[in-house]
Amino acid sequence: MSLLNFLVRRIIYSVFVLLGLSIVIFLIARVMPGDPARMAVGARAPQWVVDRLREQMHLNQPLVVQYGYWLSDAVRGDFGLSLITQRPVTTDIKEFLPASLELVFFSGLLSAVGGIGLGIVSARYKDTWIDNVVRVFSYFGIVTPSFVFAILFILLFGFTLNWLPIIGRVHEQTAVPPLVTGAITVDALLAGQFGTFFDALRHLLLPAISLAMGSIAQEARITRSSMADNLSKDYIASARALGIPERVVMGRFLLKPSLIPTVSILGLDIASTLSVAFLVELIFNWPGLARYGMNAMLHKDLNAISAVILVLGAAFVTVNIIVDIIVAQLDPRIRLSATRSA
Amino acid sequence: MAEEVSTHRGSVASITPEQIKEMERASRRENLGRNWYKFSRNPLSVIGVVTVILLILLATLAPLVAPFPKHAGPFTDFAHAKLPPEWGHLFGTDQIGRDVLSRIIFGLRSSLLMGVVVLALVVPPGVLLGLLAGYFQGMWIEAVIMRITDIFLAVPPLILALAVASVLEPNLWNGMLAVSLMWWPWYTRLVYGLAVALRNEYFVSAAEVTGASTAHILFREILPNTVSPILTKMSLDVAWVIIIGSMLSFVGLGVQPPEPSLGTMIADGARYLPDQWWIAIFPALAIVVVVLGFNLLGDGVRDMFAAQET
Amino acid sequence: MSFAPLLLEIKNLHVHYAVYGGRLKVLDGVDFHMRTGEKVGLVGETGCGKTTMMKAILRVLPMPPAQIPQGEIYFNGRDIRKMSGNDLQRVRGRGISMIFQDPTAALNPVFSVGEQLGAVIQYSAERGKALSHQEIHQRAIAALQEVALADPERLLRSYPSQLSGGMRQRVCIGMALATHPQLLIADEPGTSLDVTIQDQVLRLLRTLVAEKDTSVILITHSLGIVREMTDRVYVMYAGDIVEVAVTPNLFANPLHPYTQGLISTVPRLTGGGIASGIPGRIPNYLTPPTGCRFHPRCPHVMDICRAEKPPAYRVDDDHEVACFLYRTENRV
Amino acid sequence: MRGKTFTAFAVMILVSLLLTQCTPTAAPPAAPTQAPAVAAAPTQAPIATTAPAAQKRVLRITFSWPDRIDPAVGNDYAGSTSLANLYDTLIFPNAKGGVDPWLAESWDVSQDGLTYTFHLRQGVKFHDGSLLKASDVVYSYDRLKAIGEGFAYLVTAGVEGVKAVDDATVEFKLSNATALFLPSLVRLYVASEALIRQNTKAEGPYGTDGDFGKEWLQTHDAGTGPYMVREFPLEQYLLMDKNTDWWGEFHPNAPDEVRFIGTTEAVTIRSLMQNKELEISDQWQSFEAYQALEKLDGVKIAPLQSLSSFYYMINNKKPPTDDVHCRRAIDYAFDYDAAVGLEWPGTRQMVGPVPAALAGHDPNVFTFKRDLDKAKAELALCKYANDIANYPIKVQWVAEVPDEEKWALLFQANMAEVGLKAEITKAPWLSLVENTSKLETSPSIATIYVSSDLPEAGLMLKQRYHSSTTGTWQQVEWLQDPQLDAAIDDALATLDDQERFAKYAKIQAELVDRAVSLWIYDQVEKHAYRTCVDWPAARGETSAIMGYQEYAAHIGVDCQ
Repeated sequence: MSLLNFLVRRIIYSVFVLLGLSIVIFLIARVMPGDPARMAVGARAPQWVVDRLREQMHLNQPLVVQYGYWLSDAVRGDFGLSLITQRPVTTDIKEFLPASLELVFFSGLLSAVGGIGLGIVSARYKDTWIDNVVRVFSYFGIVTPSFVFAILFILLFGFTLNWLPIIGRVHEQTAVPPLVTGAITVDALLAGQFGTFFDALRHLLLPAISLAMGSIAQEARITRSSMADNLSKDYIASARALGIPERVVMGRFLLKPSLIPTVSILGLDIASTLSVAFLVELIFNWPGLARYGMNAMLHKDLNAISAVILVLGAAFVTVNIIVDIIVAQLDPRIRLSATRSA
Repeated sequence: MAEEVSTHRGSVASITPEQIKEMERASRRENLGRNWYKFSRNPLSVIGVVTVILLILLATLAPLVAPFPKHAGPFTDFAHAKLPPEWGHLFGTDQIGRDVLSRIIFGLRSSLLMGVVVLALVVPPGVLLGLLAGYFQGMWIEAVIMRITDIFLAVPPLILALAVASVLEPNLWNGMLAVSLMWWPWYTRLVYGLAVALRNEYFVSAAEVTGASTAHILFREILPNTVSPILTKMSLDVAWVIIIGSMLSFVGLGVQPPEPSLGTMIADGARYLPDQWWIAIFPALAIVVVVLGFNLLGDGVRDMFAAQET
Repeated sequence: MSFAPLLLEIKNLHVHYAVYGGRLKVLDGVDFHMRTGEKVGLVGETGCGKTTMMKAILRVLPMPPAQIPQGEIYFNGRDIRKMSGNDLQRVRGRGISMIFQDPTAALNPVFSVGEQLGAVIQYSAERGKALSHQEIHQRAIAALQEVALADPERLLRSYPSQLSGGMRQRVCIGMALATHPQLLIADEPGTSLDVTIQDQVLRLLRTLVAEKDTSVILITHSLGIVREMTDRVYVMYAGDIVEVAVTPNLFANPLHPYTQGLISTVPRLTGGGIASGIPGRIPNYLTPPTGCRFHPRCPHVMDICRAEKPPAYRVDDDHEVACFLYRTENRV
Repeated sequence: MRGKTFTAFAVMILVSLLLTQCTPTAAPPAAPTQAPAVAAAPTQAPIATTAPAAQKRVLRITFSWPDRIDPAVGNDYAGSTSLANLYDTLIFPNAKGGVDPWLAESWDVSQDGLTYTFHLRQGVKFHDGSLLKASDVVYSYDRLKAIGEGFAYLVTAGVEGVKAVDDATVEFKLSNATALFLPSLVRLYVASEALIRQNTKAEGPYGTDGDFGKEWLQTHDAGTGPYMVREFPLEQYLLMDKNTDWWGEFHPNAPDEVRFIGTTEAVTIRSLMQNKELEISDQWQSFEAYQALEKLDGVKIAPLQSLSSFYYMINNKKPPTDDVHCRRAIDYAFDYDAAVGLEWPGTRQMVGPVPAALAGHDPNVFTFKRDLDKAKAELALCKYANDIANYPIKVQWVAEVPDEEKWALLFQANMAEVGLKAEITKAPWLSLVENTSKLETSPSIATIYVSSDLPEAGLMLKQRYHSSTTGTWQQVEWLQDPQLDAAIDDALATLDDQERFAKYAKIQAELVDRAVSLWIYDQVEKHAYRTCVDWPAARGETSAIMGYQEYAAHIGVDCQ
């Protein structure tokens, strides 16, 4: 119950944070030069069309009133028209967000599985060649920007070896499942189309790995070092001294506390991949929200920019809450202090 | 840090302030020596320092070091375009006949400048706000500062920078400004946490009792004790800022051609993959080396301070 | 003097720590033995290698950085250092169990008391006897009751961070005893607690040990406790055993200048204060003093002390000392 | 160890993915066989492939994105190509530069040249099966005029009114006679009024017409053309199905399915071509990329003749380029031979202000050649000469066309030789469009390929230099010169060819004398294409008007 309480408090606070964010965004959008109404209908549209639109957009009213209208529209999911696609931003977001989430989710999954796995292997075989390989890999993984990985992977796996597709979400002749969630992998499973599922997975692989490389490396390094740190802790010595078998000590009493920092950082990483994703999406022609947002920014499409930032902000905050919950599950100290303060 | 705290504690008795100052200075000197010793024991950190120093030298001496300094400016030589790596052009030439190596060396300038300027813009206000919020915990100052910080921290870091950069005219300075705008809250949050812990320490209470000014408490009592975490974060952040800078220029929001920047070189060079691979791959390697250097350095600084804590 | 069989015998044990810049020679050829049923004290200043020695016995030293270049450790006649994983695991827990110095560090912060205690009970059960959840639970409750902890049901669900220092220490003792060990190593129990609680804990420990007739190695820097609880005492300085004697002898007739220094400070019962009776501090293990490691602090230092390491001299049947002041006596 | 489990798991996933690689293209065999009747949005209906992949003729082409398929919005290369395939027009441009009857079987022109009466072909069906009526033409025109984007400036100029005489007859009334009116109807895409009204949102900037169906037409079509939208995930691709009910004649091997792919990424295009997953490439690849593509098996490069030229549009209103001497200095300082040398073989320097392929182009007009002495002399006459360092020439080139950087840098280097400072910026296309819409944000020079919408020099003159196009990317010169406007209008209203061309020549000479632009070269449009494609454009058998090169109904695909 108290965890629920903690959750509710976090959510309410996040709503206020997002509200604050919306003010910042609104200000950026309105301070920009240019007439939003003129931008919405194009440079050569007749003046009467623009005037009517100004009226409809409340652009002739004071800024505070405008913000009120903008916010109440935004809350109802209406962010106005996008300049680049010429249709409601909400429609765009509905179309592009699932692809981004799918990508970020798989990249997060790869980071978690790959990073923690490598970290454990590295810690287990500490100071052997395996460990050294993992450590060198981690260093390079961390310092190489994701777009460099994207380019290298396209060259290597896509072009030279021709193993994996480098464009699109499924092969052009693959039947696309009925859209439910918008994430093709999920929809394919829902429709029972396993061929499509695997095809979508193959298309996801390169972009997801490019995006995940940095955090795989980061996670491996953190898991390794936190396991190594904890390995010299007294509670491990104590567990061993009291006759608990090695596999239980390592797999249980060492692993769980060691995962706490990994999970916290993993959460941050996943949340920030939401924004780093744009370059990878750009390079792989992945129709995601980050790329859409990037295009919107390059083209000063203010409605789209505002909406994308708000949506990404909301996603970011949500991921952070989820991570907090997972960490609280792993770490009773946090759980207890949270419930105490609640 | 631990040493300094204990010096403060001991000072309440009979030693004169001048003596304390001298002791502090001595202990700092000693720390510095010991830290450098510890730091230098780790070969990776030393590689980091050497790399960073070399890079800085290359960047500052670019006009002297680069084989073809003119190639960093408006220059075309289509007769020698797309030459693969050879003796005259170690990293080959690009689509316009410019020496890739020379352009990388000049490109280091904007990368390093970005790292330095962004941190210089970000750290003072971030730290100041963190100190204020931490010291005035529970008061409206804290509420205002930390709520604003939370708002900025609620957006994925890169997005806000891109948004700001996109509304400004694309150039290096606006890119820096944009990155700075999103970076300060991390320092505020870091220093805030430290300041909250420190304000209850004896030496702060002691200073309060003896009627020291707020400025004195903030800058002479609390600030010196937050230096090592701040330095650690800064040294690790340089690498991040450089990566983000390269991302901005990759999408055309940073340095404008013909002035070279590593991100732009990769973006443009990617068009000539895979046949003229050297145009994109060498700048990409250069970024990796730069970031790796700063990362190793940052790790070294962190380990050094971590060792000092225990 | 008892003639019970030898329970634990350590011969010429060396432990080094590899660090940047060299090796810390923390134990430099230690000999130690005890018989079944004996209660042995091990005293010395903080950092003199007591805990390292005990962890070496159980093979729970973090390696690396620790290394054991040399030495034998016999438990019931078998060399622990040569044991296979299975055999070692049988020695740990049911053979030797250990109460760690700092109960806060010794308890895993992310598992409940029940999970940790349960695991200890589960894996220290007789071979081939898997315990049911029910049994484990009951034994866990019994173990907590034994260390006089109230409301054990609730305690089992608690996490270490929810307990007071005294409760944690009791939980640690309960865990160590729950394995019914032949030999209990108690590493400065209660040092981290305030004096009244420490006293309670020690009294509890003494009662339990007496009840069960367990063999005990009690590590402490408090000579008062040693005097009350042990039959025989080893005095350690900077990784060397400097003096061994049955407890009354040691107090009546301390031979080594270091022991003399220690005993002169006994009235000052404050924790950690014992070194203040002897000027100087424990040497740096990276470049330890040549010869006798105590020589820089020794009031009776001679030339030979700087050159050679003193062997152990037998002064009495139950009294050995490693000091050139007694070189007229028989070497061991 | 748990670590082993993790690694094993990861390896398993990887292996299973690699294994499935062998059979990725197979669509589930049990897919329903009913073809979707009306274009469906990707967000709505389940989509199934209709036939086994092997039997299907597929035409895949890459384009620079975005693709706007609203007939009142689209006007760039991707848009006009899509629109040509989705919609029919009253007339059809032929390879000889003239027009053929199309939806209009015939037409009459009144004596004064102000009234055009079109007689519509009977029985033409929209993609939803309804019949085309004259009112649909009127509606399409009204909609284009009201929205005012796309090719509106071209079609609606000089038209006074349009009305449906009866279901099969449409009448256009002009305010003044012009030689451009008839060919301009190539850009009036006829859409179904009923279908658009059905899909109009009541709320929108166009009064009683709401949003004029703009949102729906983003991803759907309402035309009668040979192809119809099946699926259009914006930002990815436009997938069209063959309209088997089309009234016109298909190439015997015309594709069943046409896919416009939104990428110009070089490596991707190489991979796609190499894997035989692309039939025709876009025209925006680098020189090197075409060279590499040409080496692939069964791939050739088609250098298409185009109505397009590469301009450096000089801002005539902003310092320092508001002074004719400064502009002349620029025109003399530029190294045209070097610039042309960077292009595909066969490219030639531009002669005068319009592409040489246009009717009415004057081949004898003065042409600038690089001459540094003259450039310096002209610069000295420029009123900013003494202070030229403070007047940098701001050049913006199009980010989507990476090769433009070469010329931009060449320009920068050339200008530096005479002491002019050029600052070059790469701008994404839409930013450039936005920047050029206002004088304040317009750069000193924008480097843009402009294609004439019709093969007529007069139109290009109007498109590029008439006041009606200031504020669009087609004219960054900002001439706004009423006399010039009048001269252009007068020429266009001259129906006699000889007379009209003479007037064009005069205008061309004057523009060159005023050095209003830097004219670089006539574009040769390069596409890599697979030789199994029977592509009339590669043989020069299609109209050079933008959008008709990839007219899929006339392209044969016979690949494996």
